[in-house]
Amino acid sequence: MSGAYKKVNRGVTLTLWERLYFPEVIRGVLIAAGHFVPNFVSVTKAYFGGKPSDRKIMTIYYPEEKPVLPEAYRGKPVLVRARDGRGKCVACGLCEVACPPKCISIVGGQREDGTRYPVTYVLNGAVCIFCGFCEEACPEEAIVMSDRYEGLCEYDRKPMVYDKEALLVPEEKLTRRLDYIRRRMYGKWNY
Amino acid sequence: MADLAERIKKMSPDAVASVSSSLGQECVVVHKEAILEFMRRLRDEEGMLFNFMMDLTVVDYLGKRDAGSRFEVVYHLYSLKHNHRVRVKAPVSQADPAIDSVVQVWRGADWFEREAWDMYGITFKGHPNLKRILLYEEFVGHPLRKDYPLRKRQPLLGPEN
Amino acid sequence: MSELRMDLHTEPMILSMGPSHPATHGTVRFLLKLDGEKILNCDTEIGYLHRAFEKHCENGTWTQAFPYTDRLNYNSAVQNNVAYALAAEELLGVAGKMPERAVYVRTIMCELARLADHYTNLGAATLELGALTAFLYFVEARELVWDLIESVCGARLTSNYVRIGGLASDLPEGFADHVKRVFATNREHWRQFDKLLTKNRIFMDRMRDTGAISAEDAIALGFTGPCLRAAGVEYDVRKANPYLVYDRVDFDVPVGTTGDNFDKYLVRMEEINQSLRIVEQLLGKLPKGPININDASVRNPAKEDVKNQIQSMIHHFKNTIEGITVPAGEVYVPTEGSNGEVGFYLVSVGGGKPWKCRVRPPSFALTQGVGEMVKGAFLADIIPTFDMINLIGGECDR
Amino acid sequence: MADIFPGPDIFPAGMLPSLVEMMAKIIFIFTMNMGVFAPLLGWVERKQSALMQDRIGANRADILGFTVFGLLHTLTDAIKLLTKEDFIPEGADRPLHYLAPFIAVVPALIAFAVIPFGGQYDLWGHKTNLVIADLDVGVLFVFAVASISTYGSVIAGWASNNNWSLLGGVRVAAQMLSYEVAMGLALVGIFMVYGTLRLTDIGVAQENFLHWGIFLQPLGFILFITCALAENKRTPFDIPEAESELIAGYFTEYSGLKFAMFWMAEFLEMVTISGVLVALFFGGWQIPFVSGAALARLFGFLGPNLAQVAVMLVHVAVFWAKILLWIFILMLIRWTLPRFRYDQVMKLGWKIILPLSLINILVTGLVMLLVK
Repeated sequence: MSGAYKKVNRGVTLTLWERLYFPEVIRGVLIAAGHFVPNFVSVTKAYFGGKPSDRKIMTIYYPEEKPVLPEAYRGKPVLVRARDGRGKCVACGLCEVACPPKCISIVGGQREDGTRYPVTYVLNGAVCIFCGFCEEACPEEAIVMSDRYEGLCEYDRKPMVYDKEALLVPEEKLTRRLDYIRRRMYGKWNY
Repeated sequence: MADLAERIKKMSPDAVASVSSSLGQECVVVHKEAILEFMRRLRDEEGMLFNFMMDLTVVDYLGKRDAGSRFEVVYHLYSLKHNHRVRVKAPVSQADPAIDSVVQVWRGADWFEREAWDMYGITFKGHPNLKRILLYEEFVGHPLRKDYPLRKRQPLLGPEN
Repeated sequence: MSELRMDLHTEPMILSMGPSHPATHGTVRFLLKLDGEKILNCDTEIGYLHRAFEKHCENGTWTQAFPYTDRLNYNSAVQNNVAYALAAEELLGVAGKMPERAVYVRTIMCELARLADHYTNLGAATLELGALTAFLYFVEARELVWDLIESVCGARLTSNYVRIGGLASDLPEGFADHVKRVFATNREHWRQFDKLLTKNRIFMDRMRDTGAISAEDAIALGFTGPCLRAAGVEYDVRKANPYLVYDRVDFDVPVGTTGDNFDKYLVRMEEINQSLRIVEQLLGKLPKGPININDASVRNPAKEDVKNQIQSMIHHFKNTIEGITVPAGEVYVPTEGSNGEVGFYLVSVGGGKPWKCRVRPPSFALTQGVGEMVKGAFLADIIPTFDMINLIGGECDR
Repeated sequence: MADIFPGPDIFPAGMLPSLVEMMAKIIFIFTMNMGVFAPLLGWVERKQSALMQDRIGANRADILGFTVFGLLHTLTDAIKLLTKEDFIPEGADRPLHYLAPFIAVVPALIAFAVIPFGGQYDLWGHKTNLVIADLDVGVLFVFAVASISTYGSVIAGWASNNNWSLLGGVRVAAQMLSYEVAMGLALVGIFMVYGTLRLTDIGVAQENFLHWGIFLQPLGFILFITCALAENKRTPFDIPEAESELIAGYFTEYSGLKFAMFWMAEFLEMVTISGVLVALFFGGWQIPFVSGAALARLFGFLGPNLAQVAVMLVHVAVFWAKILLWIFILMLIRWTLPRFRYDQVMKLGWKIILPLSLINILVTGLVMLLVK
């Protein structure tokens, strides 16, 4: 296709008017004021009763307003607890192997009705890099990347090592991510 | 493009040990003694004009090959005018891991060779200041060698007292 | 003046512009010998962000190397993922059999990553020259592009989006008009940077004729990317040996003349425009269809197949546990990263683990040139020169 | 005792009312500058730069839930800077290191003594002149005091035993010297036009709008602003404390209260410069097209004395409003322009501004000859 190497016009010759420092001080100040005035108006409007969306400003008041996260967002990996209360994980150990920094360790066991379940499931949150390989490896869709990013940091590493109870999340809360996986990631029509 | 490898072989038959091309890429294996002269010709010969030394690295074939050619210094060259690439490989033995430095041919090779020394312990004869570049001076050993254990601990550095 | 200097007993001041210094926003150390403000000698010390990338890759399977490639040039992570995937697919021999949509989406994500990198770099350069407002406009433009990348890959920086033989996920619904909205604001921002900086006399005084490098020196030192093109050398991997769908898109490649900081700035500003153009053209012709290769020995099969067919389950387990079996061989595939040529040299001796996974780091060669570009200049000239080569600690120290 | 006290003209008969008036004015200016403006500028700088850059800016510090637009952040700054460890680096020259911030702060405050923030009013038979020290050398006093603050920065740079501060100190010395010369010459035009150095007379002379300094001396105005920015070490002339080059220039080794001093000095200097700017070029306390007498008639219904008080308040308010406007503009410049390089600042100072100010003087002289 067309398109080739194109010389960049560095010969930005300054007219005498621009050679003086003063005019582009004014131009810079006008652009900055151009941002200041509408923002100032919109912030005061939003402050006195207006909706936050009135603000044209980029940043948000974080704790009060939360950002809108896309479906693909990879937050803390969590175990899915089915509607009947039992975890869907069958302790096959694929996520343990697939995890690049090796932060998962499982001890499997068998319930009396013959189904397998993880006796202990430890995921070291301090080592996890949120890459999503465990979710990709799990054949049972038992471990999934939730969109939780708050409250993950602690002052020491011990509480960051999550055991099974800390990881289990009921399925109702994860429907958005589960159906995203089926639709966008590992669905049949993707092959 | 296979003729490029042939032309290189004709250019200096004594230096070239073997020539191959895989997945559409030319590869030339060269004796390490003749490396400097060979590289100078690759850069200056009319049909070659490899004016870019894109990358210099070392591959450690411990266990896969005999000790005589355990290491292999790999140069990736590119010619701007002819828009073709070549991969020059120079096997280096475990007993005497040294090869001539190509800094006189491409000034860019300076840091790449220092990194190769730092990671694999290949000394480049004629290099202006061959010392470690990525690791600290007191580091013991060459980490990227296959016999360097993954979890080896280095001696702690600290004030003498 | 010189005879005055003769009897004036002055000795040069040794100044260490150390690893933690506001201007070395990577982690690099300049040992400067100063005569007053003039730099007599500057030797650069890198390696502060060395994390043994190659040792990690050699001890993980072929797929487990992807999160490590994110952390190379962390400003444009997707480009490293794509470069690694292309090299691995070349080794596997499936490079030609990739589905159309996957190739298109990879090119789109590469260009979005290039946008994010250029915004970051130009922003950091203006910040260090003192124009804080221009910095924040750059950051705002980058924020919008990061939102795009986050909506596709799931993370703004560590994208981990590409897999060998396909992609992790497809584009979200409504991606095209999200891009249209973002690009409209970014073009408006681009006009404001241009007005604020390009004709700004102070900015030009600081950038013009500082950190200049001639074409011969640039080639000898192994420069690639915007810094090489600023010196007037016409070399861009997307044009020299096109990969992905760069040959089905028309875009220009800006080239400078003198190779000083102002040229590098202009080249990057123009490349932003070209990347916007490329993404819009690609979105126009984005084909439907699958995004992963339908070959279970390369790419994990769909989840339903894993549950229902024993063949897919075996492949799924084998690919995850032992890794994809890549036939023995070696390959070097160059791609155009935002800083220069990013090539992966992969060596496989058969089996699930790479034997050697070497990345050609463009900022490694560029940082080598700083010592030369800055000799004889003023102390304050290190700042724009160092900014304009856009050293990324992760990529230079690996 | 008598020889200790200065001459009789400062203390006319009946010292008490003029003493009270003097103290009132000093307290008013001190609280306005040190108490209100310095902390206020801390907030203005944060909030304004935020809104300019599409951000929200300071809004977190709150008392009982009221964040008051982030104004309380200056309170938290004060607490932080007071409680931080006041660290003197090892090997530094202790007394000098301790002394430097004071030399930097005090002149900035003193310089405001000469600037009139109001006209002449007779309140209950007592004529008052709203200026602390109505010196007839006026503007020269401002230059003299401003150059003293240079010593503060240079000593700070030298005494901190740190390469970066040394470079910062050297740069301060070079920049301030070259720009004080240029600043002095830039204002000579104003002195020729108004014929006096006394700021109050210049203020009175600017009663009618067309006699404002900016119309009579446009080139002088541009040169003065450039030199004032350089004196105040603000972008684009902030090379002594260029964050990206010299970490924090001459006050790298300062923390706690002494750092607050340098920070305060910068803000006070900015207020003083806006004060001089407004007093010389923008008619000080004058309101365009509305003279003091007209205002007195407007407030006539309040009775003569109260009318004068009302006029005084209006004039003072107008003066401070103009200063705020100019601080806003200086802040805008601060955030948008990149920084010069060291030699470019020198070249600009000696090769462009100095000759231009000499030409300005020549042209003003010629014009005044023609007009006469």
